[in-house]
Amino acid sequence: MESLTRPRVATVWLGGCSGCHMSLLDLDERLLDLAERMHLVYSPFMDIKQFPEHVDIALVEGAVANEDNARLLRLVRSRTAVLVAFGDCAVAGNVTALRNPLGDPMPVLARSYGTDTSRIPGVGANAGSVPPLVPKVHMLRSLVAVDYYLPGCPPPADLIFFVLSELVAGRTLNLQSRATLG
Amino acid sequence: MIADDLAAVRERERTAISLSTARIAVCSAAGCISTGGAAVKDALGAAVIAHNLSGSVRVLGTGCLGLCHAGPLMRVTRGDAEPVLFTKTTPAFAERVIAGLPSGVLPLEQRCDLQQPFFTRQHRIVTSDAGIVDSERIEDYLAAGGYTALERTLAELHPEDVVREVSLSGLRGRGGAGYPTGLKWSTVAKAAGHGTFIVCNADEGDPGAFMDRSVLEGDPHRVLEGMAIAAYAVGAEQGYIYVRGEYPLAITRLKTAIRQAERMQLLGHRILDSQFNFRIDLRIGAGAFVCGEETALIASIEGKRGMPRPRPPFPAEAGLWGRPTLINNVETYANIAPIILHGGAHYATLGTERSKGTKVFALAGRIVNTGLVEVPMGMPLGEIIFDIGGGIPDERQFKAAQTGGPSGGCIPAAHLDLPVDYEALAGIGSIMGSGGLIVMDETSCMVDVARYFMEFCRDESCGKCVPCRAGTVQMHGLLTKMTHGTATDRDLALLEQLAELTTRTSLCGLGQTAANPVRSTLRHFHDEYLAHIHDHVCPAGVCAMNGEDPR
Amino acid sequence: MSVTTLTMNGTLVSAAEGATLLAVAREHHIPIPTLCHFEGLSEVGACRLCLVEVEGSNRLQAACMTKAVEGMTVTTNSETLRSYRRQIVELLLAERNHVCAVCVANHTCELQNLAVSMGVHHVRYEPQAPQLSMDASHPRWILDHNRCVLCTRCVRVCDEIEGAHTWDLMGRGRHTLVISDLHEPWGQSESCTSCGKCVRVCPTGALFEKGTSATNKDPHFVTYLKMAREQKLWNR
Amino acid sequence: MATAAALPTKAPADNRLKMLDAAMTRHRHQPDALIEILHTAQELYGYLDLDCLKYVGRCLKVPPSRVYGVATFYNVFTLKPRGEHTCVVCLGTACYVKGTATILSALEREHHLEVGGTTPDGTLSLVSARCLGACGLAPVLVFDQEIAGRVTAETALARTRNWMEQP
Repeated sequence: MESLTRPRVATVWLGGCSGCHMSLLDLDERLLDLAERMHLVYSPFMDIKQFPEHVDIALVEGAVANEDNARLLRLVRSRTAVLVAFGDCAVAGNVTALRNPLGDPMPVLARSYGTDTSRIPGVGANAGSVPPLVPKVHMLRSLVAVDYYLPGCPPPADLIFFVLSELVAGRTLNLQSRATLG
Repeated sequence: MIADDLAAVRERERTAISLSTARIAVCSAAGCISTGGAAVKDALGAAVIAHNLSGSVRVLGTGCLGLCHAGPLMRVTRGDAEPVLFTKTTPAFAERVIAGLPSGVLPLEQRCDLQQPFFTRQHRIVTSDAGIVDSERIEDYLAAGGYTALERTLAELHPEDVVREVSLSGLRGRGGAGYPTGLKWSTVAKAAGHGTFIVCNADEGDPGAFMDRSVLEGDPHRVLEGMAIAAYAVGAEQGYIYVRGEYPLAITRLKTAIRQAERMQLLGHRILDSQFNFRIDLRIGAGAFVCGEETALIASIEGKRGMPRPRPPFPAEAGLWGRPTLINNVETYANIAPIILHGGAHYATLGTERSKGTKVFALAGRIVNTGLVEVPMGMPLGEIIFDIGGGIPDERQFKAAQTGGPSGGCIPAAHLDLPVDYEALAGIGSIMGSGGLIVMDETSCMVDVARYFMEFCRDESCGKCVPCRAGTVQMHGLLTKMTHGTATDRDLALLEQLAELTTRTSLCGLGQTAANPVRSTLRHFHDEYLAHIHDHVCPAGVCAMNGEDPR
Repeated sequence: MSVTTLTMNGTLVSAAEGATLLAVAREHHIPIPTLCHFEGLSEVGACRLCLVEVEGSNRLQAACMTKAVEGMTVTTNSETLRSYRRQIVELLLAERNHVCAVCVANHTCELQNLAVSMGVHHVRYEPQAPQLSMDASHPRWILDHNRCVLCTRCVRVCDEIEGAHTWDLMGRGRHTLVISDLHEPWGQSESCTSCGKCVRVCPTGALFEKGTSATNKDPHFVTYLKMAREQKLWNR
Repeated sequence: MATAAALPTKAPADNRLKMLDAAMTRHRHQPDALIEILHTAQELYGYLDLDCLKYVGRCLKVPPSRVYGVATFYNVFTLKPRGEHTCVVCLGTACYVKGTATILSALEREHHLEVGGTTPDGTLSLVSARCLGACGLAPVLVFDQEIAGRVTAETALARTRNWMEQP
């Protein structure tokens, strides 16, 4: 019964390396402490397919690299009260956005799969196999409003713990000089 | 050449003029030349010879006659009769004019009414020689009283007297910022020791401004004379004219004029047999708007990248090669000879309390009489646009007047009664600038105009300081988003914040004023911004509004 | 040497005659952020981070180039100044491809440290993502334009201390680039003496040593070199 | 002086190099004459190539990186050869208000060029200018040295097509 009054928390994985989620796991036994104070409703760690309604806090890792990322991000935003850009890719594009100076995704795809388009996933005859890449990788704030920024590649576990503790307790987050890109 | 010889040249020239039965001036400024003015002048010359009139008819190429849109212009003066101005002339027309001269019959068509406000409401000081003096003949300039001011200065005035006269005139820098000229001169004069420099800033870079070009092309000696007087006043022996490379005609005329003046000992060693030496060299600009900024101009004359440096020290104390340097604009120097001749106090009778004399404006854009006008300071903006400028063509509505180029602002219809002077323009978020006055009607979108100027500043930023180099890029991106219909309120807030940042923190005038077009359009045309952002509509129908995110 | 007294952030401080406001502030442990400034090199006043408010002037002044004057009242850390500085750092981060996570200078980068100290956790401006090259032609060092902030420390140290003038800027505005000789590969430069001073003064990871993850920086080495040269320490 | 070494192939038996040397002598090989000399060099050769920049730098005692920095700072200087014909489109405010942007994009579309570019056959270069000071005649274009006022997209295209057809 108590779990219903605890804040509903989600963690989301878009175009990123999942390093931020690994760092989240580095909270180790403190995860148990947090579990007492919040209710995890959606996460790559869980077997839940649909992003639920009425989420209080969502940590979103990764940048928007493909159309599915964009769709999911908009859904998350529409169902979440406090959205946190979780890690440098979500905050600034970071490694995911390294392809942006090259113009569109084709040079990168061609470098990986060769110039024969029939071998490139999501392109031409292979459309539909995987979500198509967006022309330009976006950080979260380019598409939706972001409430807080938690930079780092990945953000250190201590900082994640601090952020979650503050938000779960319903406090306004103030990172000041505690966080850094990179 | 000493003063007596000079008087002899004047006398000879005046006699020749009085003996001629007709003087035909063809506008030889760039505007009329591009519509075929040179061919008209050549045809006149040929016809004069063909009709055996060489002894009595004189053909001259003269400074800008003003009505650029109706060129090539031809002004015919016969004895004491009222001059006649012909518009849109051709070589065939020229032949008709000459053919009619012996019988005293001039064509009745293509005449321009000289009693229209365009002419009667102007007050010409800087441009007074247009139509009278041949741009390439020093004798013409002398006959019209040229170099009398220099003669008087050298013969009768101490340097401090000259500075006092200029201070008394209330003349302020015509390059845009309006710094009191007399004060600048006295600072340089005080800083002077050995090796002071004089610079004439002829790097007229504002798009839509061509006053300096017209003065340099039409009356180069007037600028040289002003510089020589200034050099005497501040104790300089070397001057530079930094002229835009895009003005080949002005460069040619200046080279000719300098050579002529040197030959007559009006420049060079022991000018008019006095102890005063002054030499002028040309420096050709290579296309960088930022070189209009004094410290960048200095770097460029020194052969470097035109990158400004923080002031102080001001060029008046440490300029070219670290020496005190007086930098004034073309129009400022062009005002000096009349001030010396008629006295500073007389000059100060014209204009408003804090802006004295006249100002030359280049009228362009959506206005009937595009061209060059000179009016007393303080004339209401509406009078310049509607009475002198003839209003808006094609029965359209006036929307805004843009002054000051990329550093200036857009003035809406509500301020048409504004008296044009330095303070009044600054008060409504624009600046006097160098004199470009571009009129816009409802076919111009003010967001797009702001974007246009921001693109200009972005491309002309030297790249030295961060706020200007990167801030103009971001502001341009935000404005482009607006013209594509993809901007949000958040973008508008960012734009306003960046406008403040670049204004307050940029290193030089370019960055400090780069946001002026944005700020003035935000102030006077806020609705247009909101239409782009909230309704995704461009009221003027100019912007693409295609919803594509600009990259 | 005569002494000047002025007020900085409400406190009376003394300064040697002719000292810059920045020097005075540093001497009294008043922090003012800088980027283009480097101890021992000429000042250019380009980064605009050290702007301060001087009473009686409505223009902000660059502390690195403004001399302390008797009786001056200076504010170095108003909310307005802090806001401007944050914006300038954000503009720099958005200008080129500053990807801290994969940078050799991560955690030793002056730009990154400025962002941390100002609490810049994200950038509000559109990343420009320009396509820029790297020059790895030199046997020992690499120039990566993606990380360059155009502070011109390398240009100045090469000109003023080494005397080679290998580096300069080309182009203008947003297209400005640091170049060696006639925009030729660094490794083929005829003027470069391979002294490495440029690498040591670079505030970011734009100039770095091959095979290292971070370059050892010493903020005082130029002053030391100059002192040694002026006092002829080595040939006494 | 390393004249021959610096300009081995680019200076055939013409007197352009002599004229360049004369210009430098006139300025007493002062470093501050760099911009003036670059103007001269470009007038003589049509553009500034690397050998030329190196030579001028050596003669004026200006480091190569500074020469290159100056040559790329100013709009007038070009490091690539221009086409046989040049069409300059004025993008000053008066011309912009009267629609030169439309003319420019028409020219770009027609000749598959971007501003600053030259057609592959070397016939036409398309250049933009920041106000030519002939605002009274806006919109203004320059076709090889000749200024033309009140140009429309049609008249501009007619001129450039003519060049392309009879190179």
